[in-house]
Amino acid sequence: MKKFLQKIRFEEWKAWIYLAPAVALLLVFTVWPIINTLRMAFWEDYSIMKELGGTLGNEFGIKNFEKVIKYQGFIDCLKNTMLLTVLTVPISTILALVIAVCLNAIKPFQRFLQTIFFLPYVTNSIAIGMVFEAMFNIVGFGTNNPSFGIINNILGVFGADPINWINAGSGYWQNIAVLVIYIVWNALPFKILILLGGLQSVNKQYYDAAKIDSTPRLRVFTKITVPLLSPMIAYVVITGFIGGFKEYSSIVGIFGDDMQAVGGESLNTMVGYIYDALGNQEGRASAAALILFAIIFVVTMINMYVSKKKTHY
Amino acid sequence: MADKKIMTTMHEKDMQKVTVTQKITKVIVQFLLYAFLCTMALIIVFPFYWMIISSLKSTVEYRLPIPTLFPQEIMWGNYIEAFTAANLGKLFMNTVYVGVVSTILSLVITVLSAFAFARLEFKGKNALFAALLATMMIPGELFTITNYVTVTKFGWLDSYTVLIVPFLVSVFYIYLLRQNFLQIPNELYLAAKVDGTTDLKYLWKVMIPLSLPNLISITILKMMGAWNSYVWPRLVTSTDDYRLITNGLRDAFTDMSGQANIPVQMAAVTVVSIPLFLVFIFLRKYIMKGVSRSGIKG
Amino acid sequence: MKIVLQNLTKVFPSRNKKSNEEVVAVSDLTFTIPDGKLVGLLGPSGCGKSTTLYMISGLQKPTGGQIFFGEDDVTALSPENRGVGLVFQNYALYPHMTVKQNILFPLQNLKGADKLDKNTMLERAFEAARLVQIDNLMDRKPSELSGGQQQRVAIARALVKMPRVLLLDEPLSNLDARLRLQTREEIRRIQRETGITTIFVTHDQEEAMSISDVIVVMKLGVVQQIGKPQTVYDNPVNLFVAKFLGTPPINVFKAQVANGKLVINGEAVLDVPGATDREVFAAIRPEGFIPAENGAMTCELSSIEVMGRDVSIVSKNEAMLTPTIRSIVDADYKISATAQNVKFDLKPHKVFIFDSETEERIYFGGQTAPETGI
Amino acid sequence: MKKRIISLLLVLSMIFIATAMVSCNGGEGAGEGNTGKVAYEVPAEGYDGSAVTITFYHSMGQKLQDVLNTYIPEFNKLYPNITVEHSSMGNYDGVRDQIKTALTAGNQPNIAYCYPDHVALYNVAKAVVPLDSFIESTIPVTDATGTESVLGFTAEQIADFIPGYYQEGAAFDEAGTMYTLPMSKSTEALYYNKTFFEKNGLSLPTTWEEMGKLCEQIKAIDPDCVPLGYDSEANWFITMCEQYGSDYTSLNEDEHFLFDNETNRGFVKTFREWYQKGYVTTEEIYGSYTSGLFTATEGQKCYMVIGSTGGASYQQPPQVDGNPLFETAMATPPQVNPAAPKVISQGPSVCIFKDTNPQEVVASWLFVKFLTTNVEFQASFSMASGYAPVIKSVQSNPVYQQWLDAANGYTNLTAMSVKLALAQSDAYFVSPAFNGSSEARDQVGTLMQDALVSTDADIDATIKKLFEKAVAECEYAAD
Repeated sequence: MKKFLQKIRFEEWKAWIYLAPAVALLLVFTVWPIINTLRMAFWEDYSIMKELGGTLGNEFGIKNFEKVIKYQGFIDCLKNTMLLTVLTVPISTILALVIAVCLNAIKPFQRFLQTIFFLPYVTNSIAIGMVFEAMFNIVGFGTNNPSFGIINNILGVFGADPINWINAGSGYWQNIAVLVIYIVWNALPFKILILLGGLQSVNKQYYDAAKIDSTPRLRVFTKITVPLLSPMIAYVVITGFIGGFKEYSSIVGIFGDDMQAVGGESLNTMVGYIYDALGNQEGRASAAALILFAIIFVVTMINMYVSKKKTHY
Repeated sequence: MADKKIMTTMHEKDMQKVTVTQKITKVIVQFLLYAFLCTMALIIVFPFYWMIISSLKSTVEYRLPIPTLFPQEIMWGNYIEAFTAANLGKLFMNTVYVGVVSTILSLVITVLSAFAFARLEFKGKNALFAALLATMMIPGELFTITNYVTVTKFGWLDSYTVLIVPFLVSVFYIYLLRQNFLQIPNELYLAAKVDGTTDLKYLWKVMIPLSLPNLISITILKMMGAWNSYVWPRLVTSTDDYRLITNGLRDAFTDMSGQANIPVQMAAVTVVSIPLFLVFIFLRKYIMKGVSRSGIKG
Repeated sequence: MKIVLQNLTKVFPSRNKKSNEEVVAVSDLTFTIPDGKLVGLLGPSGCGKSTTLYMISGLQKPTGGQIFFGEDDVTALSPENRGVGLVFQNYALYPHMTVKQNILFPLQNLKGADKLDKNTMLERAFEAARLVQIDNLMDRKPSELSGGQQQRVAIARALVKMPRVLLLDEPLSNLDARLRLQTREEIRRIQRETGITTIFVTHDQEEAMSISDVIVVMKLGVVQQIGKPQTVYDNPVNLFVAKFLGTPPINVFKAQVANGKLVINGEAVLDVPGATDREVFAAIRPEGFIPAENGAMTCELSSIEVMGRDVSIVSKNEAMLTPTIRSIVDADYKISATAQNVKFDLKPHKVFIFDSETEERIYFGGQTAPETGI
Repeated sequence: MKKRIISLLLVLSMIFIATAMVSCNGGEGAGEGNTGKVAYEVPAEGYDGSAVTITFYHSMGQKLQDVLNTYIPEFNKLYPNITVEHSSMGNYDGVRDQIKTALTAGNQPNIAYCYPDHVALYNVAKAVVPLDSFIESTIPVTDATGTESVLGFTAEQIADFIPGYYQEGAAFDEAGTMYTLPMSKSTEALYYNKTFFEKNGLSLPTTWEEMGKLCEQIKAIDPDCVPLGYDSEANWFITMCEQYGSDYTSLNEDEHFLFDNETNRGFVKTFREWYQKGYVTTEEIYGSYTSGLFTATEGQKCYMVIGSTGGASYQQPPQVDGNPLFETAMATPPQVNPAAPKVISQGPSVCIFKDTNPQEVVASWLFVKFLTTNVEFQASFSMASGYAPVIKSVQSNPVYQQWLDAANGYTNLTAMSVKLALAQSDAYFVSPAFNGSSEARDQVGTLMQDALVSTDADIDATIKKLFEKAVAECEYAAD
C-alpha cells in the first residue's frame, strides 16, 4: 500500500511538471491581467496617466461602475451590441443549418461548395471589412454624379432605387442592415462546418428508418435532423452569443475608427467602448470589461441551462 | 389487429402515377437544393470576386459611377506597388516566422497540458481545468494594456518574442485535445505503464499518432490565428523588421492627403488572403475535422 | 400479398479506386414469396441476403431485374411509397423520442385517404404495443430499454402502419442466447397472428429453420436452394447447402463410387444404386450412423459424450474432410469408451453424394431431387 | 455538466476574493514605473559632453525624414557624442498612442512630435519637461567647433519666433509654463479658382456674408457645382468661435466646455442652410479631401476650398496635355471682422520627456533648440513639407527667398501657401489645452457634421440637442 501511495505522489508531482509551462505563462499573461483589471476597475477614477503622475486618490469602490452605467454612450453601446447579437445569431444559425442540411443532401459538387462556404473563415476580417465598405459605399456622395456602389447597382437591376447605406446622413437601420449582413457573412463558415460535422456523424439508419416510415422531407428535418443535431446547434448558439457580445472589428472594418456613419447614430459596441475608454480612462474600461464579462457569463449560463433542457444527449 | 386482413391501401393507387410523381418531385427537390446552394455560394464568393477585380482596376476606373464587373485594363502594377510600398515581402516573412515558431511551441505546451489533464490524477485538477475554461469567456481586450506593460517591463518590445510568447497557451486547444485524449481507452495507458514505457514515450508512440488529425487541424488553426492577429502586433511592434502583414495593410496606402488608393489596398488584401486560401485548399480535410470535432463535445 | 423477385441483380463498384472489378452482391435472383408466409433468407455473411432485403424495402436500388408486390412493379418506387415495414439489425429507434412517439411516428406520416385522427392513432399504437407486449414501457426512452425490449419496439413500429410486407434484418443477432429463443417464438407468433408476409434475414441456420415456413439458402449472391426447412435439410441440392444446415454440422468424406458401391477409405460402406462411378464427396448426417458390430464403416474412436437422450460419438477416419466425425446415436447403443475402433452402418436417406468437381448432388437409390420454388 | 458549473462558480468567486485583498493595499503593479516626478531643474554643469543616445518619435513621411537625416550630421558637428535615433509612428494619433502606452512602462522617447491635446494628456502623468528653466538658462555651452553660447535662448532668438506659434507652448496652465516649442506650422487658407473668378467678375469674399452671397452667385453660374469645400468641420467651428469672440473652452477646472451658446448655435444653423442649399461640403461628408472636387477635370467641381496650407500641393490645377486648366490663388479665409483677422494654426510642435538620466534631457534640449533655431534646417524643412517655418529670420535666407519668389498658382503652390502663412502670422490664436480638449475638438467636429446633414424639421431643437449631447460627451470624457 505504501509503495502505491508513494507512486501516486510521484505521479502528481510529474503532472505539475507537464503543466508548468502552461501554468507559468497563464499566470503572467492571463491571471495577472485579470487581477490588474479588477484593481483598475475598483480603484476610483483610475487612469494610468494619473497613477504615473501620482494624482490618484486611493479610495476603492464602485464609482467607476456607476460612471459607466450612467453614461448614455455606454447604454447605446449596450443597445447596439444586444441588437446586433439578437439579430445575427439566429439568422446565421438558421441559415447555416439550412445550408448544412442541403450540403449534406447532395453528392456531386459537395466538396467544392463546402470549400466555398468555408472561405470567409480563412480571410482577414479587416481586409474583408474594406471590401464590404467599398461595396456599400457611394463614392462622391453629395455630388451630382455619385457612383452608387455595386450593391445599389444590383438593387437597381431589380428596380429598387439606390439606398444610402453607410454614407453621410444614412439611417441607423441601414447601417445596422449592412453590419448584420457582414457579421452573418463572417459567422456562417464556422457554423456550417460544425453543423455539417454533426450531420455527418448522425447514424444514417435513422434516415433509412424515416424513409421506411414514409416521412415527408420537412418532417424529417424538424422531427429527426434538428433534434439529433441539437447538441451541435446549442454549441453553435452559445459560441454565437459569446462572439456576438465581442463584436467590434466588423464595425471598424466598415465604418472606420469613429464607429458611425457621418451624421448617423453611434454604432459603437461594448468592446468599442472599452477600447475608447482605454485612451485615458482605464478604470472605466476595466469596469466595462467586467460588466461585459458578467453579461457573457450570465447569458452563457442561461444558454447552457436552456440547451440542457432542449437537447437530447 | 382486430381483423386478420391487412388493409393494403397502397394497392389501389395506380403504381404508374406514384412512380412518375415521385420522379418529378425528386428532380424538383434536387433543382431547388442546387439553386439555393448556388445563390448562397454566390453571395459568399461575391466579396472575394469584388476584391480581386478591384485590385486589378485603376483608381479612375474604380471610381466610375457604374462599376465595371471586369476591369477594362488590367493593372498588374497595383500588385507590384502593394508589395513594394508596404514592404509586404518582409512583413510576410515575419508573419510566417512568428506563425511557425508560435505554433510549434504552443503545440508542445498544449500536448503536455492536455496529457496531464486527460491522464494524470492530481489534486485540484478539475478546479484548475474549470478555471482555464472560465478564462475563455473573458474578453481579450481586458488583457491588452496590462500585458503591454508586462512585456515592456521584460524589455521584449519590437521583437519576435513579444509576438510569440504571450499567446503560447491557448486554452481552447488544450480543451480540444483533452477531449480527444479522453477518447483513447485508459487501459492502453495502464498497459504501457505496466511494461515500463515512460510517459513521454507513451505520449509519443500512442497518443500523438492517435490524435494526429486533431493536432494537424490545431496547427493550421493556430497558424491562421497568427495570420489574422491585428491589434497586438500593431501595439508592440514599430519597425518593419518585426511588423506583421495585417499591420502593413491598414495604413500603408493612404497617401499624404489621406486619399486611400483602394485598388492597391485591395491588391495587398488579396496577396494577404492567398496564402491562407492555399493552406486551406490543401489541408481542407484536417481543418474541417478539427473545427467540427471541437463542436462534437459541445 | 405475394412478393415476386424477377432476375434481381445488384452490382457494387469496388470500394478501392485502383481495382475496378465490381462486386456482384446479388446475381439473377428469381423467386416468389407466398402471401402471409414467413420466409428466412439464409446464408453466410456477405452472401447478399441483406442487400436483397434492402432492395425489397427500396433502400437499395437494384442494378437489374424487377420486384413485384402482388401485381405492382415497385422496383423504381421509393421506400416511402412502398408501404414496407423494416426492422433494422440495431433497431434504429429514434433516440430522442419515447417508445410511444417512436410507434406513433409512422402513423403521423400517413396522408390522404389513410390519414387517421389522433385517438385512432393512439389506439393503433397501443394495440401494436400490446401485440409485442411492451405496452408498459410506452413512456421510456430507447436508451432505458434492454436489447430485447428495443427489438420489440422496432417490430411494433414496423407493424403499426399495417405494411404490405414486414422485413427483419438479423433480428436476433444482438440478443443473448436465452432471449434469442424467446424472441424467435415471439416473431413466429406475431407473424401468425397478423398473417403479414414476412421476410427475415439471418446467418444462424438454426434460427431460420426453426420458425420459417420457407427458407432460401444463398451463397455469394446466388440462390442455392429454396424450400421448406425440413425438405432442404433432408434433400440438399449441393454440398454447400448440406454443410450449411444442421447442428452439429454434417460429416464430409472424400469417397468414390465404384460399381454401385460407395467406397470411403477403402471400405464399401453403402450400396448406391443408380450412381455412376467417379470421385465424389460423401456427406453423412450425424444421426445417419448406426453402430454395429460388423458395420460397413470403421472409424477410430476419439471420445464419447453422453447427452442423456442420445450419445454423441466423436471419431476419426482417414478420408474425413471435416476435423472430426460426430455421430449421434440413441443412448441404448452401449459403446465401450475404451474401444479402439467403432463400426457403423449408414442410413441411406441420411447419406448424400456430391460430384467432386461440381459439388452437385448425385441422387441414388430412392432419392429424388426436391421440387424447386414454393 | 452540473459538476463543472459548480466548480466554475467556485473558481470565479475565488478570483474575486483574492483580488479584493490585493487591491486594498494598492499593489505596486504598473504604478512604480512613474518617471521620477522631480520638479525639473537643469543640471548645474549643463551638457557635460558625455555620450548619450536620444530617441525622437514623429510622424514624418520619407521626404521629411531625409531632410532630418541630412541635418543630424550638422548637429553632430556641434555635439558629436549625442546620437539621435528617430522613427515614424504613422500619423499624429499613432505618435500619441505609442507614447501613452510607452509611458505606462517607463520607456517613453526623449523628444516627440506633439499637438497641445497630446501634451495635456502626457501632463496628467507629469511626464513632460517644463522648458522655462531651459529657455532662461545662462549656463555656458561650448560646442565641438569651439563657439561659445548660452544653453538657453538669447533674447534675439525668442524675438525671432513667430509669436502666434511660440505662445502655443504656454497654453497649458494659467501661469503659462512653456511645455512645447513650435517645430513647423501650417494654417488654414482660402484656395480659389482665380481664372473662374476673373472670368465671372467675382470678388474675393472677406466676410462670411460676402461668402454667402458669393456662393449663391456661383451656384447660379454652375448649378451642378459645390461652391465651397471646407475640409475640417472642427477647425471651422473653433475658428468661428474665435472670430465671434464667443466662448469655446477654458482652462478653469470645473467649467471647461462653454461652446453651447447662442452665437455658436446661430452660425451652425446658418452654415447648415448653406449645406442644404448645396453651397458647401466637407471632407467627412464628401468621403475624402475636398481638393478632389477643386481639381476635378469633369463631373462635379468646387471653386473654393478652405483647407490646410500643408495640403497646398493637392490644390494644384490639373494639367490637360501640358497646360493647367486654371490658376489657383490663395487668400486669408473670410472673417467676422476683417480688421482683426483670426486664423487657426496647426502643425506639429516638439516636447521633451523627463528621464532618469538628466544628460539625456539636456542633450534633447540642445537638439530641439537646434531644430527650432537653425535657419538652414527650418528653411529646407519648410520647403520639403510646405509648412511654414517658425522663425522670421528664415525669410531673409537667400535660398529660401528665391524659393518663395518662385511661387505661382500653377505649379508651385507650396511656396505660395508658406508666403500666406507668414503674412497671416499675427492672426493666429491658440485654444487652451487640457485633459479633454481633444475630446472637445472631436465633439464640435461631429456636432457640425451632424447639424449640416440633418434634415429634421425643427432644426433649432435638433441643433440644441446636438450641442447638449456634445457637452455631455466632453464632460464625461474629462471628469
